[in-house]
Amino acid sequence: MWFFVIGDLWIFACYFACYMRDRARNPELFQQGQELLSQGIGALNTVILLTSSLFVALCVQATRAKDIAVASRFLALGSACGAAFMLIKAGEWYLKIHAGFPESTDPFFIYYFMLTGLHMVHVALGLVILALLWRELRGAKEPRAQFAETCATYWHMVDSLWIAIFALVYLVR
Amino acid sequence: MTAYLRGRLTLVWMLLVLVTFVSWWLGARGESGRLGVNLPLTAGVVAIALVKTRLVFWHFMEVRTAPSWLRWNCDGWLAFLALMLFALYRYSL
Amino acid sequence: MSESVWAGRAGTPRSAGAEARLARNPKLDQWICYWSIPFFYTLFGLIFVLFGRIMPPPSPTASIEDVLEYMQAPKLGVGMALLSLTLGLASLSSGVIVVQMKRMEGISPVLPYAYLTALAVAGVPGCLFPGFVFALGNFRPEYSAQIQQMLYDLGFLSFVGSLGCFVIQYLVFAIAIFLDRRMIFPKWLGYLTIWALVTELVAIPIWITRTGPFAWDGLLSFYLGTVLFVGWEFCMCVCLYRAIKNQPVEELIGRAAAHGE
Amino acid sequence: MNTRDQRICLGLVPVFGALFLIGFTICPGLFPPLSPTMTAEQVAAFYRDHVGQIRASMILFNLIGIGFIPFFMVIVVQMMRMGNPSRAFAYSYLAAAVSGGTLFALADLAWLNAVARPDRDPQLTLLLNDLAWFSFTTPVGFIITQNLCLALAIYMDALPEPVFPRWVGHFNVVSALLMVPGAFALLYKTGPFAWDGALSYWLRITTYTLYVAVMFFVVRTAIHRQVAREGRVLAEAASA
Repeated sequence: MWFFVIGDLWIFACYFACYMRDRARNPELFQQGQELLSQGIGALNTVILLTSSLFVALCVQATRAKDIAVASRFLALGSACGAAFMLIKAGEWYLKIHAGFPESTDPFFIYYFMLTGLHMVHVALGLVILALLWRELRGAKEPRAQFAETCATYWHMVDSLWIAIFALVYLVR
Repeated sequence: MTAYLRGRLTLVWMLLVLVTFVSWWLGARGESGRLGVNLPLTAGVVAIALVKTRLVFWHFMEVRTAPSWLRWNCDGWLAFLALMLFALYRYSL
Repeated sequence: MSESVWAGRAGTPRSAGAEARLARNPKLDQWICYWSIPFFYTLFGLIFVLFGRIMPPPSPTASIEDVLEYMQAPKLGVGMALLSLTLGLASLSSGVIVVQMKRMEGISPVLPYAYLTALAVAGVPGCLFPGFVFALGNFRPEYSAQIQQMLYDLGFLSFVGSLGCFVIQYLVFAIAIFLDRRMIFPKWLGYLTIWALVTELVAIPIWITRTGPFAWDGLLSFYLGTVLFVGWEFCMCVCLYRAIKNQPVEELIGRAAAHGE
Repeated sequence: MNTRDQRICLGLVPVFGALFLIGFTICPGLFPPLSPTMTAEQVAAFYRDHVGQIRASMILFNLIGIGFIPFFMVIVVQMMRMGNPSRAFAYSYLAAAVSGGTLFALADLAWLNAVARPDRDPQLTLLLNDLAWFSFTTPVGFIITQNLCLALAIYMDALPEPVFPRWVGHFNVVSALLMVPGAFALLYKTGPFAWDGALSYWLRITTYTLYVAVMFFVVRTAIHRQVAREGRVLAEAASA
């Protein structure tokens, strides 16, 4: 999994570089776009994802301690936070699309939709991976702690990518 | 369950949430409707993001105890990001 | 029912040659399919880079004069004729990949069959149809400028923007690798496949924007995607080579015997 | 194994073949072919004058356009019976048959569209006409791949009693080679390679017709032999 995580981090670094390069070429246009985003929603989503990461990290600790009941409870909480993140994100997208942004070919909004969209794909994949972990915890006689670590590693990567996206897309001026 | 919550990870999480609010507060100052680049704000926001990412790597992903190639790779990624963002941002000043 | 006139001759045992050939190289059929892949992609590169000048792509915002000049280049037509002559070779690569996927343990033939059909469908909208569209513009300089421009757009948009077929192909391939307990293909190829899938998603905005990194000639939509695709194809070739090489011969002889006895 | 389904699919070949011939002969502009050198106005006038006949034949083609797919699948099943070490060629054949079938359907849609609105701008009618001819004439790559896969599979068939006789392999190679000129109809408006030319049109159509006819009998024999062989195996098992 680390192979995938590191590769993915570098691929996202390429996206960020492109974003900053284009932003540097036309800072006013990007700022006008950024003004239309809600930083509150972004911050809320950051906190939700951080909390979810915490639960998943605790789930790993509990799995290591063979405390499976607690581990699955933490996992359920973590997945719920992930799902909440997706719902809030979908709501934000709905509002933006409703306001007619995709019609414009504003580069900032293309970036906004692509970066958050790719991140959403990662969150969705992460939820699938957490579901696999759930099956492992509930189904296997002796849940493998290493499997839990692998799943958690991916989930934390999703979290750290969002931290960077939140800063670059919502906050930077 | 509460036993686990009393560990180091929760402290890290509290720190992370705290700095998230700090960066939000910083960002809100940029939301004044006044356009124009704001170097201190950007530097602060980006620095906080990098610190947060490192905390997640170090404590949640447990890179702290990982082999050195992995630690170097994660820090290398952060350093690359910092330099790249700084260089490209300079370009817009 | 009476047998046809050829039956008598066909019945005479004359397969000794084939048998000897297979005894010498029991994977001959797979190797033929396998070596078609580098051959095909080299040709593909020649067609698209040298003949068609489709890669690297010209700008979506090209002026009408540039569009006309691009469409009238004589080499473009030659490239497209070669494409329609050789695109069938892509089927050979699916054939051998499916053979290897069917060796996996822990999956049913569902995924290999999905892979085969997704790619069989993808070749038309993603490759041959744009080829025809370019050839049309090249064939008739007398079309009005508006039609030429439409053909130019249609060609590039369907070439770069046929996303779904390839998404499904990558998806079933990645799932198969992750489920396989026999490690026919290494797990990292599965991760690489996921990245290749994501690059298809990065090409979505070519349908929306004509400038910047997400246009059809953009840094992210085109170049990143192409680099990852070439890398994926290369790794695929290496892994497929190893998979065929490591296939135990007993598996093949067992199959031939089951049908032959 | 029961071969009834294979025999039914095989029985569809003469039915669809006859319908193809009917459609082909009643369609003006297809037999003999429309010339690629006609101007937009001439092409538009031609379609205007023959709306009814073209519509009738193209609707027929719309229904039977990929009618040979069941036949090709019988060939795939027979290929899977062969004594090849793997089924790589059978799968490749299947994929190529699927891709190739799509193109004829596309050609038919373009022709039907050309007569759907006779008062359309002649330039657009010309465009539809060209697209139809290209999709009809030039995607020979798929049928070539099909034939070569079948030929290679036949050459490597190590069964003591091969599914297809060896000459069928040679026949497939030759017919694949005879189809090659079709691809160059993308380049020429006149001469043997043009879509109405001696090589790209007449030779290709003749080869294809002959190919389907010969393969029909070959596959029929193969199915009979499959039945006979399996009967023998059953009888041996019963006596043992």
